[in-house]
Amino acid sequence: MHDHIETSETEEMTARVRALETILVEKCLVDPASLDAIIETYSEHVGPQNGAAVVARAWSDPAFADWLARDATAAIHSLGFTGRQGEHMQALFNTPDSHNLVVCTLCSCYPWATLGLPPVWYKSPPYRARAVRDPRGVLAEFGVDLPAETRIHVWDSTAELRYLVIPMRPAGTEGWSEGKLATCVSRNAMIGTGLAARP
Amino acid sequence: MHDHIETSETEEMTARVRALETILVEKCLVDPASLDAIIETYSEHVGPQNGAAVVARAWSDPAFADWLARDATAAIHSLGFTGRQGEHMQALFNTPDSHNLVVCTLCSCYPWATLGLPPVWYKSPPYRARAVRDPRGVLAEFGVDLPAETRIHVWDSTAELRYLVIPMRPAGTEGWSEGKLATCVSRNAMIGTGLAARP
Amino acid sequence: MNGPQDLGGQMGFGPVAPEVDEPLFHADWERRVLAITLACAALGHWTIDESRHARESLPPADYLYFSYYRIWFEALTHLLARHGEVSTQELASGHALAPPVRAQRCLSAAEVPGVLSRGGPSARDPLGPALFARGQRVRARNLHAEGHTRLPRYARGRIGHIEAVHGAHVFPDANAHGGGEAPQWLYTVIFDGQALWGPDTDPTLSVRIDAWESYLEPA
Amino acid sequence: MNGPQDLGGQMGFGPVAPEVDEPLFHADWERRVLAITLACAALGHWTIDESRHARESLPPADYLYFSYYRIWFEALTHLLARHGEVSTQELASGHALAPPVRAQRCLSAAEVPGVLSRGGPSARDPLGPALFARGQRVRARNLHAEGHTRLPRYARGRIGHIEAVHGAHVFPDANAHGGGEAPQWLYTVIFDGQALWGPDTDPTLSVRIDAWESYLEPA
Repeated sequence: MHDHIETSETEEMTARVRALETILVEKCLVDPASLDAIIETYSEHVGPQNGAAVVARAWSDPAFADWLARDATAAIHSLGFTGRQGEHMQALFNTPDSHNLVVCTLCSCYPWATLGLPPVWYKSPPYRARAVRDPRGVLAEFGVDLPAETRIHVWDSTAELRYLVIPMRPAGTEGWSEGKLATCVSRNAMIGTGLAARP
Repeated sequence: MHDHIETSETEEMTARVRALETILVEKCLVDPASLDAIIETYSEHVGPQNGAAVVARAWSDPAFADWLARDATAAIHSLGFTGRQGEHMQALFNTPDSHNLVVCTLCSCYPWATLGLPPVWYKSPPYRARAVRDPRGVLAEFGVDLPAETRIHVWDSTAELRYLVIPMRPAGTEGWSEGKLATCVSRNAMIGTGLAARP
Repeated sequence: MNGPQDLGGQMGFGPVAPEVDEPLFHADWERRVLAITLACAALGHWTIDESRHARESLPPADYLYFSYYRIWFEALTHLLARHGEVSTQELASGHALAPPVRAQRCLSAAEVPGVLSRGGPSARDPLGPALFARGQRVRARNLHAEGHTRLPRYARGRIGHIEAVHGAHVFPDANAHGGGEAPQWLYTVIFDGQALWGPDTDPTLSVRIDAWESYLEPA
Repeated sequence: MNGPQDLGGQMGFGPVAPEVDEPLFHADWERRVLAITLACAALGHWTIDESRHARESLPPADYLYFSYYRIWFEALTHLLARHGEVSTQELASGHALAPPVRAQRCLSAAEVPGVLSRGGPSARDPLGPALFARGQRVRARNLHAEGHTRLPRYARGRIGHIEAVHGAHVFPDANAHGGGEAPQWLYTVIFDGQALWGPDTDPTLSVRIDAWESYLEPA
């Protein structure tokens, strides 16, 4: 039954969104070229590769890591990752005995400037409901199984601060370039629902 | 859009319920004659007229009112109003300075033996959500406007106790028979979303 | 469970909108669902607590969107499947494909008046003395059971007073999950409206809940 | 508001079910909704707080059932109607029937990179000294605002500690409703998991929220 509704929802939404866009363009309230530019920005330029570059730099450069810990906004902006949903940043460093997990229980707050647009699960009720109460159960669904004594720090993004998890650097990456290190850093590792990939 | 869904819901539910009934009858798990008997019971015999008779008796007979206050279950059962969702009763007497209102925030608990089946609004989210927090706002929607100093007692039916509100007897009904008094007592007056009607 | 059923204090549902001269049923299928649900309950597979839990366990968006008899119907199909009486395949085919489990418990028309007028009292003999007395200050515990519970979220952690001691009653949190009746003392607890909803609340408001002993602690 | 958006600790939604190799958009209309929403925000009719409130004010069953871009779309149509830019009649006809209000604010393609890379910081100069200090024990107030608020229900009445003091930020409860920015000190408050969810909670869990000063009281 839901499948049936979804098919007709796609048709209905396509028509309704097209109607709204038409009206807005007719009224000169939006410029179609601007819409394309916005879509291009988040499809091609702003995405988790930005956050991965921040993490790789922090792994490679202790002074940068220190700056990131003290003033994440300035450190991240220094790499050019500024803007919407990245105005006020805080970096959360995982350690051998503590793990950080980010959620927005009240809507879908997410560090766009470093991670791009959030995935559907991040914005959906199951994750938002459970992350603050049963984070280990949630992590298990992502295939992450932490030692029972690891402290779990959940950050509920209730204001305009945006959180970037800095996962632990995997063993066996000594001497890697920042570019190569960044390939170990998935979006989920920077939300806290994943770990950095081992080589 | 909801209208469209509702129309198809009626067709769909009619078919699904018929299918379930067919299967249950084929398996001899339910007897169609029993289903008819259950429907007849709640359509014709068990309804708010039962509660109205309790209220009219309480208004007419101080000894009965006293019994109702001390042991509503025994007093109500003595009038023959026993059974499902009326096993453990409590009577709530409105007074000039206090008003009682009954709700079940967690499902649809309701005193069937005295009031019959609950109305849709009683079982629906708007009433269940607001009755415990904003009872005066709810009462206003029912056209009930109480003095600002009247104490409002809300009873959330979270266990198997069932509550019957005994509204205040209206002025101008002196000497009336119980049968005539009962006509002043609406279902809503016995939930607390109404008052007894004035003659 | 902190499910969609726990509606006390939630916002955004709009007006109550009582229907003038509301009929007892809005469609014939509603009438049948009422009767089938009561008849199937007589089979004795599940308790009233298990059936309430089946309803509140529907997907939350469905629970909020469906009419109440539809909630009953969906939950009934889950209960019948869980207890081996009616399978999904049978529902899809519209006919019985396997023998019943408890046909010998089928409610006859002659039994209907007796069953409905007897009901199912939940009072039981207490297993020990009551922990709390009338007038005592208590706090509703801050519990977040994954299973069925009857302690509404709005009361948790809030302080009230014992207004009445009702003897022992079947404990739904156990009885909904095959844990037996496990009776506990039941109390009416009265809360000041401001204790529940904050200092801006109408000072004339008080709210009572019926709470089992393990929901409460001295305060 | 105690609306459908306040999901922390709710149950019954099933598994998280992350999608493998999830695309950025699941249909072309989602892409357009993202872009139209950001472009319309640039008209300056509403604040981010008002737009969040428009989303959480959808009928709760819809909020829980709709995909997130559909939530954005439905809320956007409400915002555009409220501020006089697009009427229901226009949406039904699919064409403009009345002149626009703020066409002079239309975002040009040339302005897009600047607008997106500037963003909209919420930090403001504090109006006075901070009431709380790092390490201080605080209780989140038991508030039940009818309007927009960012204090989740699970934290209300619970005790935690100030972990960080962030300066003053725009206060959403006022800013969502035309009450101006009314900046307040903002704090990160850390709660023990057991303080939020009861004694059976995993003892390794702690949860932080960012809370404006008026959400808190000394404890």
